[in-house]
Amino acid sequence: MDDLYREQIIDRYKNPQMRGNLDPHDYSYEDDNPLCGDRIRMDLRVDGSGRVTEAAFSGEGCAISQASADLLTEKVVGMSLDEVKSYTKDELIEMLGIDLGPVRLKCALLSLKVLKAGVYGLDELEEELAAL
Amino acid sequence: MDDLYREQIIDRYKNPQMRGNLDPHDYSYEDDNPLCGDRIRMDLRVDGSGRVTEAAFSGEGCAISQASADLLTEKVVGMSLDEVKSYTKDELIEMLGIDLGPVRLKCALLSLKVLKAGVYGLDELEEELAAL
Amino acid sequence: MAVPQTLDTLDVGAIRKDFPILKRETQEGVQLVYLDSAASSQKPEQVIHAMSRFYETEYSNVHRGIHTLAEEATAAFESARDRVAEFVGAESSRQIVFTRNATEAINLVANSWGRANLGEGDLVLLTQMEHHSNIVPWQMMASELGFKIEYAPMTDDQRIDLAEYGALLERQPKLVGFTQMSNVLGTINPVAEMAEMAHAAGAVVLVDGAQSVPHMVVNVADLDIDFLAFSAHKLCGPSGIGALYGRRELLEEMPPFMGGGEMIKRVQFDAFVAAELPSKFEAGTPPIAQAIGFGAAVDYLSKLGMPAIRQHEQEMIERALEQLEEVPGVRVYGPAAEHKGGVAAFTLADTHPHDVAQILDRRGIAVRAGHHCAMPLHEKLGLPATTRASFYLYNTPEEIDSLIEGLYAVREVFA
Amino acid sequence: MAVPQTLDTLDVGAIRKDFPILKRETQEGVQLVYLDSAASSQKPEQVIHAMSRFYETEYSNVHRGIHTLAEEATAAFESARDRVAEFVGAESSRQIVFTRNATEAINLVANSWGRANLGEGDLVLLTQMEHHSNIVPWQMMASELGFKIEYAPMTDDQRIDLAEYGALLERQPKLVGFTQMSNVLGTINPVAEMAEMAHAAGAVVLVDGAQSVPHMVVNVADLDIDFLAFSAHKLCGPSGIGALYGRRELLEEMPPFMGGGEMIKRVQFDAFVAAELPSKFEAGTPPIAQAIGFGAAVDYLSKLGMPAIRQHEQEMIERALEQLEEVPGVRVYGPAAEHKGGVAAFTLADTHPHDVAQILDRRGIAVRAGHHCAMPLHEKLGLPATTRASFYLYNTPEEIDSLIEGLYAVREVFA
Ligand SMILES: Cc1ncc(COP(=O)(O)O)c(C=O)c1O
Ligand SMILES: Cc1ncc(COP(=O)(O)O)c(C=O)c1O
Repeated sequence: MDDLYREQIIDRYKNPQMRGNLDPHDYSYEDDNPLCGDRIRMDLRVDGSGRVTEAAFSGEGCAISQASADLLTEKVVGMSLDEVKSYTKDELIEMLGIDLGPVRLKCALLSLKVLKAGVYGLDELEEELAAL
Repeated sequence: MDDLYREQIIDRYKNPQMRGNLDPHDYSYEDDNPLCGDRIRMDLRVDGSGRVTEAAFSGEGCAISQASADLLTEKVVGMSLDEVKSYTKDELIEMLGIDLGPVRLKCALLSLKVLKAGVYGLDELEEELAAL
Repeated sequence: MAVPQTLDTLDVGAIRKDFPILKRETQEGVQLVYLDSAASSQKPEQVIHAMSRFYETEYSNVHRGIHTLAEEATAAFESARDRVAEFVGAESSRQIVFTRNATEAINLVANSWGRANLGEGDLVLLTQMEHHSNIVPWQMMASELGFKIEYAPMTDDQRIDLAEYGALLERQPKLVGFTQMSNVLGTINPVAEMAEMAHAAGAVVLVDGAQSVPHMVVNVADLDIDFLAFSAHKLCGPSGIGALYGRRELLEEMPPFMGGGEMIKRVQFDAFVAAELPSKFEAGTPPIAQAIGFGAAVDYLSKLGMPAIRQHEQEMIERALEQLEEVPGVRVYGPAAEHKGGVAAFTLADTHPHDVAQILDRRGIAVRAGHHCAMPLHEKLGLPATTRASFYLYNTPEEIDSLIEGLYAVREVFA
Repeated sequence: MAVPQTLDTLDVGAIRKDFPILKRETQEGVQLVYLDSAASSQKPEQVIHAMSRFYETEYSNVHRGIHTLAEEATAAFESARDRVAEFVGAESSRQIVFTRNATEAINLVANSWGRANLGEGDLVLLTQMEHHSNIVPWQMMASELGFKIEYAPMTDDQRIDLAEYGALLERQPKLVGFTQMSNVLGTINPVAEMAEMAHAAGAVVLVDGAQSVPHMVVNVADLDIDFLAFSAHKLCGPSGIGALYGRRELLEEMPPFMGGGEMIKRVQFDAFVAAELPSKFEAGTPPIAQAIGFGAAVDYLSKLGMPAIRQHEQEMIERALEQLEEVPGVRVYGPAAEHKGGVAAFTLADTHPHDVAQILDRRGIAVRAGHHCAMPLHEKLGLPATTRASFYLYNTPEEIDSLIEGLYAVREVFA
């Protein structure tokens, strides 16, 4: 099988673990990539100490964007908000374990963009993300 | 000596035969080439049968433009207005006897443009001349 | 130079030898199959070499120069303009304005003609299958000048709906703008007929020839159109240059678009006088070497013959549509092959076009995935994106086979 | 690649070998002496080859493509942008917009920033030594928007008159635009000082770097300017591409200039959303291969070192001025060598510059004659035209000797 489409990616795409909506939630954000129509929403619940207790994503798009969202949503559970904020795109890419060109990188990072925008607003991110 | 600057050209430039103004005149026109600042005016007197009896030019500019004007002014005396109208740029170039690139061609042809514009208005000429 | 074997047949094998990049492997052992010519075509060495040679032996800035290089460069540059003019059947080279690309050509018309002719209460009529380049310039001017835009709809098989188009013409648009060939659907519009209808309604007609001029005979006189915009990079020419053809009287009345060197006859501190055509619209140093390449590209295509190129592409698209339709889950958009250029946009079940394109790429097959700069059309089709394979004179039937095999491989991954 | 022998010295002999055209004869037995680099420079084979190689091995349209060629081409294109950004000291590549040339860069500012910021009662301050490209765009916008233009005058030795400039700044122009180096006089303006004064008066500062960026270190951060316009073709790069540097906040607030593909984030039938910088200002397929050449050109210059290039040209202009002034009847315009780039515009008694240039050309010497796209300046100088010799990194002292000999020959013809 194609290395970009490692079994894990295809598997997560076909059988996502973290799909859903949380209502009510403490944080929620949705964004899309108009270039290809990928769309991701992420919802988080956070406990009193600022630790993510529950997370879910919804949306549609290519395998990379959806698998990335699924893996990231799973990863985020148990993290403190500070850890979420400092989670880097390189960490996400490493977790995906695939080698991505610039266009597909945007697919993969949409979920991270949504996560971070949800947690601390979009403005601070624009710079970092627009440069991808 | 440089072939572009055949003796005749330089001589006509230095010692023009036809410089002057005719007042009164039957036809007169002036134009310039803003690219290089060449400026030519030509005055004609015409008899009852429409034949040029006298001609003079004034102006300033490069050797090619001034020598061309001097030679053309001389040539035109004795022509009928119809002959003036049908005098072609190729005839002028042949009379000059030099090989001109497109920029210098404009210098050489300024006098012809002025002559023809004087005789039958600029509009009909624009097309032919603008293409040079 | 690959010369056609008969009047109507391309010797594709010989043609491919002219295009150095086609020898390329995208990874070790994976041969490039380039099916993305609608985005930009590859270049034959005749074109590449014409530009290198120009830089190496006669480059100079053009116009106004008296020295030998300036005269040679100017002659070469203007000769390129002549050949481009001839290629589209323009009466005079002065009606060909060199621009950066088709997009700038349309912006030139929208800005210059638009500002002089459009205002509140006016209408500009486009179609639903336009590329962003023939939508956004009008939207920008509309929000500045206050005119309205309407989009002529399509039939169910994604051709222009001439009845609806006729009905919209009754609203007397000042300008009608449409593509001669859709870059997504491949639809070839009946330009002569549409132009005649538009003229009868009193409209000026702008044709986006970005996709048609590279692939078929386009003659502005026969079509009787007022403006034609196209790019060199899609017709075997270099990037960085395009052209606007315009009807003489219109171009002459239009104010300049950009100001600067070359486009003036005279400048004083308080005013300027614009130059004659086409300089009036060519501010600053033009794309000189690119014009040389543009000229070489139209020479290359002309020698092969546009009818032969069109016929080859027609054979390619027929074969492609036939085979694509046999792949389970594939849906191709646009009309039947006879109404189409060499462009096939499709979806494969619910596999995202990005995933399709990516897996094809691993097999060396270059296709495009996305909205292809036609988001409104995709919205109309109810799709965020499609995968697009597009063909040109250098593509072979075997490359279609590779595409089809590739699609079966995609299906397997997502089975 | 010609590497400097010492930090400050160019090995001009080695450099000349990089430029294929310099081997040329203009007629049999007549060696080219190219003294017209201010109009456009020649290209080293490193630049020519970078573009051919790109077309031959990795050409594709850029952005949005998923296939290998598209990714490679996009990476190469964006890497070129990075290197151009670095070359002028821009903080981020996103502040570099690729245009056709310096002229378009200025038109972009005049149109986009101008329309958003200028109106009746406003003032734009230029100088008397501007090129048409930094005059006409403002005249066009002024007649549309109703603002006024003033021109800061020159001192008797044709430098900017800072006292008068300061006085004009008191009228609070919204924008001040000036060239860093005059293409006729060679005058190098004190940009940092002029920018500081303009900023203190509340103006936005646009610098025309068409003549300076090719010849000296230009750093937008050190100079603290808001916009910088320049062209690749004057700095050993290809025709067909230039750049606009802009201060981030300004570029972000500015509306798009042209509409089309690439400059949008989203398009619907009734509206569009513009893309991020720099795409917002790059409508349609960009000059892709030209960007590759632009990048190769700044690499070439950087490797040699801009300070070394500047020093070489300084030596050249000193020598040229010295020798020119000895030719009877020659009058050179512009300030003393220390305030000047490698440009010498002159007249020779009352011999028309066209005649001078023509006779020089017969000797292989390429100079330019005319108003050099600075008619208002020539009007100010009371001249219809001048002859201009301009120098670049590949010119030698011996070429100045040829020029001088040529001028004596001209004198003889017109004796
Ligand atoms: C000072 C100056 N500004 C602007 C320009 C315009 O450059 P381009 O023609 O490349 O747009 C030039 C080149 O002639 C110049 O010398
Ligand atoms: C139909 C159509 N119009 C316009 C364009 C714009 O061409 P360019 O990007 O060369 O300006 C394209 C190319 O993508 C096109 O396919």
